[in-house]
Amino acid sequence: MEQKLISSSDIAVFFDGLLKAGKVVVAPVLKQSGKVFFKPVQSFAEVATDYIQTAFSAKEVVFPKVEELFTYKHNEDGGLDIKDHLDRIPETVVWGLRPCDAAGFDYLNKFFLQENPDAYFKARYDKTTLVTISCHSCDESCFCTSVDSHPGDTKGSDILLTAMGDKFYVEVITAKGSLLIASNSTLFTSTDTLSKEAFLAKPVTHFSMDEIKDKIQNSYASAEWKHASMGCFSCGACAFACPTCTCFDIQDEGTQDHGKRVRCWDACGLSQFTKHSSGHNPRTNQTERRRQRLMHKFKYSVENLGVVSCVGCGRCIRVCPSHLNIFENILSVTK
Amino acid sequence: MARIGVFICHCGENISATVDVEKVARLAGKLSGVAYSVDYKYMCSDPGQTLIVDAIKEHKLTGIVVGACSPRMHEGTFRKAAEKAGINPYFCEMANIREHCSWVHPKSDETTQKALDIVRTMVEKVKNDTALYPIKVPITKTALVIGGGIAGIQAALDIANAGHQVIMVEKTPSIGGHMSQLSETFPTLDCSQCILTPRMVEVAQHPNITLHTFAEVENVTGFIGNFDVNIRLKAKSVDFSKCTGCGSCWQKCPSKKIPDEFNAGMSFRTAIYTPFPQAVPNKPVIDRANCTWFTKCGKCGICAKICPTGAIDYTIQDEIINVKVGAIVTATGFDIKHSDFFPEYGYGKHPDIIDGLQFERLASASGPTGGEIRRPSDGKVPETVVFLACAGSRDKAKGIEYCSKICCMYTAKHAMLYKHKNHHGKAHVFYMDIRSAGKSYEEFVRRAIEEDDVNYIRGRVSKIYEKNGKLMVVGVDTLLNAKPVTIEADMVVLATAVVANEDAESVAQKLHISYDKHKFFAEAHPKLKPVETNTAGITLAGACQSAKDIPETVAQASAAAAKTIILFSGSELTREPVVATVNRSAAPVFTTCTGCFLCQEVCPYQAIEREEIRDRAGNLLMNAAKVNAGLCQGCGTCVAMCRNKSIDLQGFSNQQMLSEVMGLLNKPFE
Amino acid sequence: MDTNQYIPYQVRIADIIDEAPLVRTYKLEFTDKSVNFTFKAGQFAEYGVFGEGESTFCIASSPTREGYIECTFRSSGRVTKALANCEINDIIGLRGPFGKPFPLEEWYGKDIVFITGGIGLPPLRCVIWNVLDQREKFGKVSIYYGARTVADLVYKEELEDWKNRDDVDLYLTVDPGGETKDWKDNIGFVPTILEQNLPSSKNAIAIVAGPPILIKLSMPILAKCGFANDKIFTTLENRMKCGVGKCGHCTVGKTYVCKDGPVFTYEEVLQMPQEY
Amino acid sequence: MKELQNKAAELLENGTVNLLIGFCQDVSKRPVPYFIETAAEANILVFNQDCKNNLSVYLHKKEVKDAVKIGLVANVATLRSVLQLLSENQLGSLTLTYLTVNSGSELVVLGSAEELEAYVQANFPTCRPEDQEMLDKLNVLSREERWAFWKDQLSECVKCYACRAVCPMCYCTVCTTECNQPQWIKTSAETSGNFEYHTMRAMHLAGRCINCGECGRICPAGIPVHLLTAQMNQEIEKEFGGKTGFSLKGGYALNSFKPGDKENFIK
Amino acid sequence: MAETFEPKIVAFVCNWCTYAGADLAGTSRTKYATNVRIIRFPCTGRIDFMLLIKAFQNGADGIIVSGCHPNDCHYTSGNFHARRRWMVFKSMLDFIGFPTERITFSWVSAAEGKKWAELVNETTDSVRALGPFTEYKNLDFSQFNQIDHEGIAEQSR
Repeated sequence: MEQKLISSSDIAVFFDGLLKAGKVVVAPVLKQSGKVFFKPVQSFAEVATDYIQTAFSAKEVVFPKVEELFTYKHNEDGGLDIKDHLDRIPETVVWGLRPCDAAGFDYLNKFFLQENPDAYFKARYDKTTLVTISCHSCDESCFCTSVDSHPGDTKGSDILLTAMGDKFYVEVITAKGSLLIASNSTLFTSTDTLSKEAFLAKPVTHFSMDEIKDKIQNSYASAEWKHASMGCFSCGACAFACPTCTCFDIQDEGTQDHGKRVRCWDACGLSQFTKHSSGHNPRTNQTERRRQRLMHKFKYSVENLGVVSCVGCGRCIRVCPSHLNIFENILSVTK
Repeated sequence: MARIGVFICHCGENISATVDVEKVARLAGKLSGVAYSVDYKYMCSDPGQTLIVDAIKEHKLTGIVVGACSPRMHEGTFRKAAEKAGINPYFCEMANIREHCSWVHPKSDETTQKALDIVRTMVEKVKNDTALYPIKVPITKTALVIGGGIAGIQAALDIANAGHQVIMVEKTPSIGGHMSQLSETFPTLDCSQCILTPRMVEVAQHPNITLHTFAEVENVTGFIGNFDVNIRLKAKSVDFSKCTGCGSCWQKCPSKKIPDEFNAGMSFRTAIYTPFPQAVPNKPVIDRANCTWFTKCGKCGICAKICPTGAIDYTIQDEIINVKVGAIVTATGFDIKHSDFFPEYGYGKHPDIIDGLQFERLASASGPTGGEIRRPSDGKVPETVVFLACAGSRDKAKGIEYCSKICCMYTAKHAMLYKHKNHHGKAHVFYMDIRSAGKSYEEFVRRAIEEDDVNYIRGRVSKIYEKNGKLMVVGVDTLLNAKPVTIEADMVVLATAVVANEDAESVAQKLHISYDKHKFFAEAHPKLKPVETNTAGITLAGACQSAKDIPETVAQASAAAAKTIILFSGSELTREPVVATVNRSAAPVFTTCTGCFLCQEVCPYQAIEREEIRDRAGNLLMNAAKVNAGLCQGCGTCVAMCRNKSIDLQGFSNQQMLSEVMGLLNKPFE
Repeated sequence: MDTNQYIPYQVRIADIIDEAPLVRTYKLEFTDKSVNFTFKAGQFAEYGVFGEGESTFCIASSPTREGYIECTFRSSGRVTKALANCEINDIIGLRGPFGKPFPLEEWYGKDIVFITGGIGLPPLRCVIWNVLDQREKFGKVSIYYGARTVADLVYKEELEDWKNRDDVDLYLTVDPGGETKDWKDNIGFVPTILEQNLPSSKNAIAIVAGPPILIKLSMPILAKCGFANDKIFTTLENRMKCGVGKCGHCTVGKTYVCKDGPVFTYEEVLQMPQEY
Repeated sequence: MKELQNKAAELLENGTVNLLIGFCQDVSKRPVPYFIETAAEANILVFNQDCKNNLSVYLHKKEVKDAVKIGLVANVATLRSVLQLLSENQLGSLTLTYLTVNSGSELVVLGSAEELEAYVQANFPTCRPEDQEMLDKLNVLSREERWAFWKDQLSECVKCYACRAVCPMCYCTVCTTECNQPQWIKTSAETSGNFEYHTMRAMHLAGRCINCGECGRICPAGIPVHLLTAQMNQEIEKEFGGKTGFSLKGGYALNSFKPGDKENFIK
Repeated sequence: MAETFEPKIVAFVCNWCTYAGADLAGTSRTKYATNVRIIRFPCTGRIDFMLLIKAFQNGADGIIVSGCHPNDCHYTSGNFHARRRWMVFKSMLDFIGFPTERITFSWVSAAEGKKWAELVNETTDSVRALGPFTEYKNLDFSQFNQIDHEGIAEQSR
């Protein structure tokens, strides 16, 4: 891993260079709703700078809310022509995501590729470079430091930028990252490792994973789950905003003659998620569903993949219609 | 995928002239799910149908689309064919490529393309058809006749004579209706009561007829063959089982100054009364609004004291009885506008300006003057009488565009009757046109003019005013180049417009039948169903549907009776299974209906009921809507109302309609 | 292409057998003969009707009988209804095989006890055939099978065939009231019949599949016979979409039924939260 | 607040209610819906301007229905939705007690549906000014501009169905979005599908929505969905009269009619 | 494009009045534009607004919705309910910026074969003037993986 510096003024040059190079650049954009979204942009001018967290995570780039698996069309000889469109995916740079989102990519990467690699995720991930920017501010929903991460975490990023006054401290973490730098290397100057601490936000730490890991083992039966879930409306807001939620649904759109099969986001909190066509529903009530979601993040994924699948971005807290608070819940059930 | 057969009809040249039927058949054959496709000259012909039947069998078809004429034409034909071939008839759909395509477009590729699209749409529908089975409904072989006028009487007697039970409801204390008020009837001038009363008596004595006078229909639920009717028996205050009709009560009744409805307000009756001497039943009732006992709580009571059989009972209350009937004949009759409707003709204030009905009473032997024509104001015999043949009718300004139909004839009759009774009197008739279509009607009018020299003046009367004891009738004679005419009259008779009863609207709502903007009840079809209403099992008789004279009324009454008897000829009725259903499924779901019952209000037929869904232990789990297939007529309004698609309409299901739309557009007009 | 698990094979419906009300068996052949599709007993596949979606059920035919596969399903939801509307020669989609099979090899030389009801038989039929086709490799084979009514029994000919084999003990039953006049076999619920004809647990494997209630009631009886929990196998059927442990629908706790299952020992099942 | 807490405690104590739905606060003082079963817990209750959630939604929850006797801490919007729900034959199985705070910031306890109705009618709210402002702004835009506006907004919808989940009027056990025979609404959150979904929802709520504005407030994508129904309600009130969540009789504009209804748009 | 453009028009009609009216147009050989495709419903009350949306989504350029005149409804009140629903639906679409001029609501009785023909012609002309209805189809082209969509666009023609 190498370190570099770039002046704030050159950032724009570098950015527009990426666009010129024909890459799709996805960056945070402030919309009239007052919320910030990741959008493909045409110039650095569009990029939002002053925000704590985007409304939705950047996972959309590698795991879009609607992914077309393939199109099908009946042909003359009674069969079907089935085409996927993996070859159409463009080179993409995700700009300005937060370290927590990047850490999310790290998890997604493990989840989708470790076992039964997912062709669509892979195709997109391979063509995607993540340029992360460290957090200089945070709010009471942020809790990355509670889940083995921090505002300057390089986990998952290809490049991490940290604003230091009039310049940016650039950590090039991966080969993808250095390729990107190489595309316009003259803008960068090398430097030795600098301490970012002074320039980073200081989110409250509510707990540490080490203490949680054991306590959560036998939390399944905890009575606190009911309190933690009674307020839950069983919508998918938290899951859809979450950088690590991966559940999806597969649907056909079209007729028996021609159409497409898409996969779209689904959420384990939605009441119909586990429902059989017979009407039998293994997880009938919200307590079970919310428990499944939280246990998955803090227990199951640790057991299955060795990593906690919550990155402390706090989105689920911000978007929850009834302000259910994930870290409070975790604390209460591990009491 | 289904195995559908497509059958394209040439209809001789009718379709093939503008549509390339071979091409349609060929391309239809390529559609997914279509296993067989063919065109033929006449699909509806016997060989055509045989072709279909054989094809279904040979190619194991699961459904068929017949590309031919409008379903209103031959759907039945081809569904029978499908059934004959052993598949459920509701797997047969018609693609209307004649009325909707070949006949309305020129010979062109577009036309052919459209035909193909229509076929494709129906193919998509058939794919989603489901097997349906006719609904059988039992029939209660009792008829309800509402109204005891000549229409009701005729219908009741016909149905009763056919051996079925009849319940007759009449709101006044006696049957007979308007006809019983008439003096003599055109064109034969025979005495109205003489021909009517025997019929009234026959009704009263008929073993199959149950008569409820002084009663009204409270509400009607249920459906054809199974109506459930509540009848309000208004408190008569007289126990008919005891009353002998001796009449001593009303002779002694002290409150004698009540305008007599029967005599059109030209005489008075008592508070306890029988409407007229020949009333059926000939037993009195107390008009509580005018009876001292009821108005001055407990004073009087003479009738009770006087009654030899102790039949008077002031404590009797209205009673609601419930009857089950299979059919309803609506014969609620009509009313006429009264002279106060004509401010320009003396504000209806002048006692000697009367309406036709009042004149009938004057001319009637049983009337207030014993049949002598004397004017109300001073009882003098009028020397000059002016008749206005068209008072209110055919007058947009008055809001009545229609012709009241009977006025021309009864005006001629009135003029005659007057002349017959006062040979030297003068009778003038103002008319717009003389409408005397009908057997020996024209001759009748001519008699009035030629033999009884009634003076007919073609023109309208602009106003009537009083001048030294005379009524000055000012009009124009349009035949004498619009020369103004003024006639000094002693009495004026207005042939006022025939209108619907004032309670017609509420009656219609009780019966759930539709009515026109004049509140006359609407027939199901102006030409082909002039007797039926839109509500199956309810028929119309007489002037409640539109102005009619007696022979027409009687004819329609018999027709209504015939319809009822036809319905009663079988023990059950078979209905199209195009009805709505609310989904039901196994536990734990039971149904997706949330029981908001917003569908209940939109149903025009009260077909949606509440069902309580309980678990095995009998605990109430939910309330859900349920459709009464007998009531449902299949309009589907509830289906579009239902937010989460818990109600669906068989034959026009969501799946079917949606796939039609998809089928139409997914390969748009290739 | 084969790296992309979401692209279905195209299979042609070669034959249709109506097993019971709403229950059908399809015999499927690959349109592309070059496909070499190999699977093991107990694995499942995703069967898709294009435009409607995919549905999950076990492969009901045996890997020992090659060149085609069979599936048996009851039409209940959107996809299965669409499937049921298919006709011979229609093309449908097939993805798979997915999931962990039954460890047949480990069972060589052992007695096998099949306990199942209703349409719990199709997932086991595959194993049964597999076992019968290598009959010599196994010990005693007994099958306990029942359904609500006689009509609801599936694979009627095969049941006959198994009944007539002397190397198979078939205990056939229908629920009380479900019998017909000429019904010769048992009447009563499967667990009851099991209780009346207890199998020996000595060197034996029990495989239980069917409605939850059947599983629930059979387990104590098997325990009574002395079957250890790891000697009892069952197969779970959760809602599935992807079949490869990604979509999350089938998760029970940390377990993805689609890739960690559908075959589990009763021991494993007991480890999971009761969410299946 | 003490007053509210005491009353709540009392109601739970004397068994008037088995379950009380109110608000507590999380570490960062955000109001969180809270379900209280014992008087002891009552002291964590809060009720202030931030307590916007329409708690009546929870009345559809099985756990709540099972408790039968329910206390509800409610603002006027919530009370309106309860009225509307009662008029739609919901909540029949529950006995409800309502605790609210009136304009004079004093505690009001409503024990019966009639009291509820009276209170709501006496304190009937008008359209929130900020909403009205938005509506007016949108209504003066050209058709194309409005289309652009909504297209941009709806493109962000991820179909998390939070708007549906927080809506007391969306009580269908199975929503049209979940009907798949036929599939009415695309499952995927493509813009056209979102358009379908939101039009459908707005149509289903037109004349039933009680304008609590929750759906708009909580939308994670910040889409002002509540404006759709707010606009519809105003149209309906203008054309057919009648207010939603105003009386127990209800009176749903779309399942009634007048022969003389507006039809100038019909050829 | 514009001059050769032939709009696709879907007509949602009730069985008793407008469908019969169209039949009458046929029997009296009244000629009209071929662009219209009729879908038959028992009653206007049955017409679900979702179907209109679906029609547009699946490529309709214009829509006709027609049924019995008020008071003529075969089911007495279906069209009254429909009328309210349309009114609300229309203002709904107006508010969301949907080009409602592409929807023609009408009453056509069983006797008005001529009116039907005129209705179809007028609607066809007006929609032809409006041009193809792309706004709706383009909705999805604005999203993230637009590349894919263009792909489909090519591939599906």
